[in-house]
Amino acid sequence: MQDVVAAVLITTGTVFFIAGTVGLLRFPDIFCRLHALTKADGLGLALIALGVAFLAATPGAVFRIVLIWFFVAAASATCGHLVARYARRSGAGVRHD
Amino acid sequence: MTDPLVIFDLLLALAIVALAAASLSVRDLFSMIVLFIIFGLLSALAWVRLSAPDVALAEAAIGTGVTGALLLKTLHHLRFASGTLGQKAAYGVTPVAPVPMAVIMTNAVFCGLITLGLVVAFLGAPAAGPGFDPLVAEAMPQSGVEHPVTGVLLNFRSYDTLMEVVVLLAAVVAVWQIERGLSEAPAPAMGEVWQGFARLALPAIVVVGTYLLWVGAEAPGGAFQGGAVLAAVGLLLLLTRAYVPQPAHRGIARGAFVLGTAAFALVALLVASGGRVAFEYPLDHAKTLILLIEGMVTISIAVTLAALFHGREPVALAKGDRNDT
Amino acid sequence: MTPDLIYGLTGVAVFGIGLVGALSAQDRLRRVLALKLCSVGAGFLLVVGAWREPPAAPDPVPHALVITGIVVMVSATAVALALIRRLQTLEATDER
Amino acid sequence: MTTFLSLILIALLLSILAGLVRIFRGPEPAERMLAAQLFGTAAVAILLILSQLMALPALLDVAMVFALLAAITLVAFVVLASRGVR
Repeated sequence: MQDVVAAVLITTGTVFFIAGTVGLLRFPDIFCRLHALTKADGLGLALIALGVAFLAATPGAVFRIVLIWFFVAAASATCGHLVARYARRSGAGVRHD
Repeated sequence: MTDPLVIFDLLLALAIVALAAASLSVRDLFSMIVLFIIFGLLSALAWVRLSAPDVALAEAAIGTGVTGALLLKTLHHLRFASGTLGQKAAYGVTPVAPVPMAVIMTNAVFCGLITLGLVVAFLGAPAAGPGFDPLVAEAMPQSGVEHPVTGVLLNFRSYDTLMEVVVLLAAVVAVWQIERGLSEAPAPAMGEVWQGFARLALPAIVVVGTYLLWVGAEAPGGAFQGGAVLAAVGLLLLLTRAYVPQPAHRGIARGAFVLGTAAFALVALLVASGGRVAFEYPLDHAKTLILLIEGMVTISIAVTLAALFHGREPVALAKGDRNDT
Repeated sequence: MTPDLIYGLTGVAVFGIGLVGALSAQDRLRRVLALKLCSVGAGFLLVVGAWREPPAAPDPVPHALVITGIVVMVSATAVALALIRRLQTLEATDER
Repeated sequence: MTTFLSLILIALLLSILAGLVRIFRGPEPAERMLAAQLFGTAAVAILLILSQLMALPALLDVAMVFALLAAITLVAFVVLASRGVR
């Protein structure tokens, strides 16, 4: 049962990662791409982390996985914000496709 | 059916070779650095697949993280801070006559021959021959730690590690000779989101670095990886100019640079004065001594890497003689 | 096809690419980068030499050597990059 | 389960390799850096799965360091680049 739940979670997470890549490639300007990347990847990693946590039996491993997820979520949100600020100030945000 | 992991390995290997070639052939220097950073990340993944997590940690933290930041800083200097904003300065190209095609071809042929020789040597080498692992496994109970790599680094081959710390010291001495001056770049406006993140993340990174140092005795980790993670905090402080090096701080910095080497050498001398060979730690105190050395070396590495990133001795210069990055 | 064969050939290829790059690159930053590629290629070969078929543990001695190599390489890179920055500043003042 | 996890690994690797195209096409430096950010997050995911697959809990520490350094290179980029544009 646990295996099935983990498999479903990990598969869904991977789909989100692929969606993020498609967004990075197909969206027209930097703000759309940022939006695709940070949201899809954040959710994808969260689902994969949850799935791996289901598989990992030891409390220590689960604790570390939660820490990693928390750090990545905070860091990628902050980095996305910084990149967006930078793009707006440098005037890079115009649509160019 | 072949194991899907083999396909993963093949894909990863192809990607690594392609990224190496692409990072050298792409025209834009910024893309070159980004490709190189990704190349480093993928190499670290490959080393994980070869069950070498220690090496992957060191490569990710030092070989890619710190080196990537250094390259970005140098590129920024080449493009904006040199005063000439022409195409030549932007690409950092040495003004030389174009190399004749024949020379390039000869170079390529010779490099190809060398690489081919390496391939032949690699394929002809006895696969999985006897290594040092039985010797190390036999000696581990006497090392004072449980993790073999740490045992090798700080006990069986301590001379190497001592010299490595000396190399770092020599590098920072050289860099301080090459460039001096106070950097006068204005503090970047990072915004409130960053302030909140920094307040939370910087102490967390310090904890992670200390944890890596501590766990090195029984699992992958240790002084170099921990030091590099702590250096990352220094990098962030320097970048956001939360800390600006002052001439008055040079004494403390110098002390931190030599701390690792001094502690390492002092322990060796003390052990030697007790009628033993240097680095033949007494078994009862081996773990304490190794952790002591590692702690001091970690502080040294963290401060040295941050200073290498800053890349200049903070001295007040006479007017008209300064450069700022 | 075992990982050591795949990644050993990768290491040799990366080393070769770095060698060509170090000889033929025109700008300084790229040349430093090419030498870094060479060092990573050499690291690959050492790590491959240490690899044993799991569940056997790998040989720790080459791992320690590669870690030492990575730290030495970052020191060398930092000095080279400081020299490049200095050269650039000097050239810029010459042209003014 | 092993085969399933290996297939997931391949899918994740292919998805980040596709992201490489963005680095070549650019056109803004910020977008090239974004692709590197994607690499960082996906590499963390790959390491999480590998730690399960290879039964090496130590890989979780490696994943932590990966997450950290991806953030640092991005901050370095933003700070240095905005100094240049100003």
